[in-house]
Amino acid sequence: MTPLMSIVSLVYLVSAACYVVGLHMMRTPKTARNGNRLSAVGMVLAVIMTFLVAINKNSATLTGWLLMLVGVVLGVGYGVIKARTVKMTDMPQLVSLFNAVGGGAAAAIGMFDYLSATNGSYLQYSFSIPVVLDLIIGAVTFSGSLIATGKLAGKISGKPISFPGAKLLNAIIVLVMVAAVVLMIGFRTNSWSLVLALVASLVFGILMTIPIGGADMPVVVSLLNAFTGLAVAMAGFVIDNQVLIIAGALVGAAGTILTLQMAAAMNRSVANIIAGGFGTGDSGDSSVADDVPVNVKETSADDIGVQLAYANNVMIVPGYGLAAAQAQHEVAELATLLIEHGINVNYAIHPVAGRMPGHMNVLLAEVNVPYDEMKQLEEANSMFENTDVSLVIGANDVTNPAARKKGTAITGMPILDVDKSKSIVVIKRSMSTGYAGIQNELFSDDKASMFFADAKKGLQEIIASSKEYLDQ
Amino acid sequence: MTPLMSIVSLVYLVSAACYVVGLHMMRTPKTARNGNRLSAVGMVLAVIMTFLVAINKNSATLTGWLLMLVGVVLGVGYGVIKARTVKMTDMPQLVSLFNAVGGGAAAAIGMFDYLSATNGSYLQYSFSIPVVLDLIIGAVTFSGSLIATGKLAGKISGKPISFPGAKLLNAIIVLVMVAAVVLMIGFRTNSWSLVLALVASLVFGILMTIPIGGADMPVVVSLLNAFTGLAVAMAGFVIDNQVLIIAGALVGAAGTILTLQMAAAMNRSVANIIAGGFGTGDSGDSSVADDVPVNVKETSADDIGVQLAYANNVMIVPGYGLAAAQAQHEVAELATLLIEHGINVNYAIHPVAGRMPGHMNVLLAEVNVPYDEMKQLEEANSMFENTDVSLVIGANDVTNPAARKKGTAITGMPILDVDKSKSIVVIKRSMSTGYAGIQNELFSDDKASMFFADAKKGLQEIIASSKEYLDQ
Amino acid sequence: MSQDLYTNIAIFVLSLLVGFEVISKIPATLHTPMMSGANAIHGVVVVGAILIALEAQSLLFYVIAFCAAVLGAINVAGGYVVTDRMLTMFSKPKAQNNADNDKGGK
Amino acid sequence: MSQDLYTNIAIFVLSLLVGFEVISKIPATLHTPMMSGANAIHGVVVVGAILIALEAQSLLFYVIAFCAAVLGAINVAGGYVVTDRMLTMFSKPKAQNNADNDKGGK
Ligand SMILES: NC(=O)c1ccc[n+]([C@@H]2O[C@H](COP(=O)([O-])OP(=O)(O)OC[C@H]3O[C@@H](n4cnc5c(N)ncnc54)[C@H](OP(=O)(O)O)[C@@H]3O)[C@@H](O)[C@H]2O)c1
Ligand SMILES: NC(=O)c1ccc[n+]([C@@H]2O[C@H](COP(=O)([O-])OP(=O)(O)OC[C@H]3O[C@@H](n4cnc5c(N)ncnc54)[C@H](OP(=O)(O)O)[C@@H]3O)[C@@H](O)[C@H]2O)c1
Repeated sequence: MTPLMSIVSLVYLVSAACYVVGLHMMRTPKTARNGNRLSAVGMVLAVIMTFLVAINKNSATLTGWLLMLVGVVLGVGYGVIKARTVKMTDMPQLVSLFNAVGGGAAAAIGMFDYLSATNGSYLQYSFSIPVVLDLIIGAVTFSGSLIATGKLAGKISGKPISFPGAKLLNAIIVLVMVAAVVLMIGFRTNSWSLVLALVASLVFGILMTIPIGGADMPVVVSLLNAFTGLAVAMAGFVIDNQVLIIAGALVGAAGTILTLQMAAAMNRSVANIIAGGFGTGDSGDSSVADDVPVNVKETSADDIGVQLAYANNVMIVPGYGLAAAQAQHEVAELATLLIEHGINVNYAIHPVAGRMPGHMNVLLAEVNVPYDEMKQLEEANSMFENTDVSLVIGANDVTNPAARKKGTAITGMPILDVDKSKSIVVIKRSMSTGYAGIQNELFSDDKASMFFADAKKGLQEIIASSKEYLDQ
Repeated sequence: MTPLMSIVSLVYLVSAACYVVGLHMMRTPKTARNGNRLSAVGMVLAVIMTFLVAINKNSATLTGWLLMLVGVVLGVGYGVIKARTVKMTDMPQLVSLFNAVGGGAAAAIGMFDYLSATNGSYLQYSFSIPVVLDLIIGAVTFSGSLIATGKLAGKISGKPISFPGAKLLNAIIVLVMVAAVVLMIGFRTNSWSLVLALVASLVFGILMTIPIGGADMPVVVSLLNAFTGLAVAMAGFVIDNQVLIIAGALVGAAGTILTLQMAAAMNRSVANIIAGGFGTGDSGDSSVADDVPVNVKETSADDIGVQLAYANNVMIVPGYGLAAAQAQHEVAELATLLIEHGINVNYAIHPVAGRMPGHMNVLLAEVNVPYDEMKQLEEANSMFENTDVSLVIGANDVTNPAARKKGTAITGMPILDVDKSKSIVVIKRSMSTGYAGIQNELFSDDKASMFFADAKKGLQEIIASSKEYLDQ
Repeated sequence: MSQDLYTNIAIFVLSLLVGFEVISKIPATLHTPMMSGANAIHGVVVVGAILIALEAQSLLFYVIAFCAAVLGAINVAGGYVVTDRMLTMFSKPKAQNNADNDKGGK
Repeated sequence: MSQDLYTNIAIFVLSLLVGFEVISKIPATLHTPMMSGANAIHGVVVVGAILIALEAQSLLFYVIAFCAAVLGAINVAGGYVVTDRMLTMFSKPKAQNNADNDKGGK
């Protein structure tokens, strides 16, 4: 190795170590931010080294240099601006978009190198296998992640989309992919093989993602993220660059484990999620509501105001409905009001409340709820006994005692033991079900009363009435 | 690479993966044993591959082959027999011995390769640096681990050994080591440089270990274990063998983390341990006992028998004294007796009770105490409130409430909250202190009474008296 | 198998092992930021994009390389920035300065 | 730097990272068996011992190689066996079959 390449290779190793240590530091909130920054430092090092290599090699045309620099500047600009301006709640779709473009870039590298080698001869396996994997995986994650982005953003219906003949189409596409792979690996190079592989992979990415419900998208994005990692590692094999191999394999493996953990936190299996068709509801449509069962008590904002004003300990239990109604500001306002009057207010955060991991934390952090008021599952459960009023806002499944019984859709999921508290107030629009599509016995608990309203409007009314009683 | 070397290299990778996954599986008791076996399978693969390489290379003399085979067979035989026949409680010193020989083997490889290259010329840094590190680290761990073995086995006094001029001698030895390193790396090869480096390193290993108290040995062994890993990795650089590099680096890093955790569990720092001079006592010598303070209640075997016979929940709190007295059989006998009469018996296991990590588990497992009766710190602490009698057997520091105060030798160490139980009985020989050398207020607690006896004899008396009352 | 290929395979396997081990039980709250952080890391693909751009000599290749550069750069830059923003939510000190008011006034 | 040396360094660094990550919070009970398990792994040094033995051509080298072979073999064989023995203590099913007696008889 030349001295320059020696230095570059060693610095690549240092940057790889930065990614690993950075990821390690992201395990706990305290060091997470510095971990991400360390990882970014490693990335900057890797890019600088790459420029050194490029300058030293001096093989590029002026056009090549210009296009590359313009491309990088454009990409960085777009990425940074998007990342800076996106709303907190829109972050998941942005992550998915960034994942899509990463897959796209990996696929492009595969295309470039396959086409460069296309002169009608046979390829060596050590080149053709990674090139094909790079192309296929990259293209699948590109189109798949774009669909996921659309679903998360609500631009594509979150409902699992299925159509007659979907299975057949899927089978055909898989066959085409296999054929294209065989053509690329076993036969003389040919740009049409490439086009075939590319198109089939793009279609496959779409077909794989559309039958999955919007609520399962975070897990799907995580899985595609791991895929992109693998595609990048394959690109590293193709262009013989080790930092790509290391970082790609790292993300491929870490992303896989993360996906398994995310699925486990939702008490689902990854296979079950990919099979699709679950999470139809998102319960956005309250017209599907059952009739209100007779044994459910209704209550009013006024009554809730009294209860809160005379409570010592209030626990707020937020769920998907809070996010759907964008009522986080109202929650914070109510909490501040109560705290100012000497009432203890805490939040019981279920790990899978909402529609993405950490959804509730994100929402509440946006309105500056202190981290230590957000009680995670176990701690919250130990507090319900001393809670005077539990205010359940747009949460359903995460409080459903059906989880403790056998044979329900959520059996075995740990839940928030809201039923231990002295009084329960539930704010939701109707009796309709949540994500899992099952009725919630909690609502007919003796201590529970329902306030049927949109979370935002309902909270505004409750704030108004609480003020009255607090200021008396 | 030849096809054979390709296969060998790939299988080496597989075996490296076995070590990693095996270590991973050792994180929890459930999978630990299979983890170790997986790791062993990887090792067998690596050895088979190495024989293939050796046969294929065909460079050895007949003597070489014979000596190697005889050596391996002898080593395997000795290792297996030792490992099979050792007493449970003697295992730590055996691990330390195995660590010593590993370091010795690594050093021997370094010697071999340095001497092979000794023809009065300069060495390349890429060879001389790893060779020197291999030699020095290997020799230090060899002699250091042997001293640790001796201390653990009681063949060398467990007391920190220090003598006038120790610091000066240390400084001289370090200087000699540096000189030898400079000679080997910066000058023409010379077998005397090697001898110098070797002797200095061996002496250094001894000097490093003798000032450390016997009770700190497990941490020292763990540290030396990590060192051996590094030495082996260096040997891998020297002979350009990647499975050595991977496995050595793996153990070097994992061993370091493990050492830190072990030290943390004892509420010490590694630096503090290496500095030495702590853990003088081992309190084997009860003549150093203070006078019995007036406010300590003494009790008799008879009285304890009554208490136990009429208790519902008994918690046994074992400590170093139980191990010192080899009274584990008596404990099990007493527990079985009580359980047969419908009394709940559990064991409160403090992580650093005794003199090695897991000491109590090892002892109790030897006499078939079921795993689920051994309650770890937190669980045990939640049970003391409902405990009628806590039977503290030869434990001292791990129950000492001084840990909750500031400025004592054990401040901040989590302890077993024995004082929460309704009655406390302490069996020890005198009022003398434990490892940390400080008095224990628990003994003068209103609810506590002392039974001064050797743990084994005392328990035999208690068993006899309990039988009487239980059979009434 | 060439020595180079073997080196790459060894590095790939070891990196997979690191990846598997680096994620241990993570609190669910951190799943999204962690995923986003990993997403930023595969933005390293921009390194590959830079390298191929310098090999391009004709229109088709210019176009592909340009696309790769833009896409890779979006991934890496956007990835780190959005992760950092997500994580600010965890490092925020008590922003509600009236949250700790002493009891009373009711 | 030669390509070989670089490969070895890369493998060394990655293996260190794997080692750091593979140990997470371990219960104290497992510290000793885990240390012993790691100890067995560096018994891989026997591979090195085997390889050098085949280069030996004179007395001194025969002696050193023989020592390395014996010592390495003790480490690897003894290491795995003793670890396995330690770990039997954790997999033992309830051996006291009267431990679960129902209450009464007192
Ligand atoms: N966090 C994740 O990563 C994730 C990802 C995928 C799936 N999931 C799943 O999502 C579920 C989360 O549980 P959850 O309790 O948070 O939500 P949920 O069970 O889906 O219930 C949400 C409730 O909010 C109500 N709601 C909807 N819009 C509202 C509005 N504007 N105002 C007031 N209420 C509104 C709905 O009832 P109405 O229609 O009657 O108002 C619905 O019952 C779990 O089953 C989990 O497994 C979680
Ligand atoms: N587990 C580890 O890895 C490890 C390693 C190194 C150090 N340590 C340290 O060791 C200590 C362990 O605490 P511990 O409570 O188990 O032990 P300890 O505090 O050392 O006390 C042991 C007690 O047992 C008594 N004893 C000794 N021989 C006895 C016998 N034959 N019969 C009855 N009693 C006997 C002694 O008192 P008498 O002389 O009055 O009988 C002594 O006070 C901690 O300070 C820990 O940090 C632990």
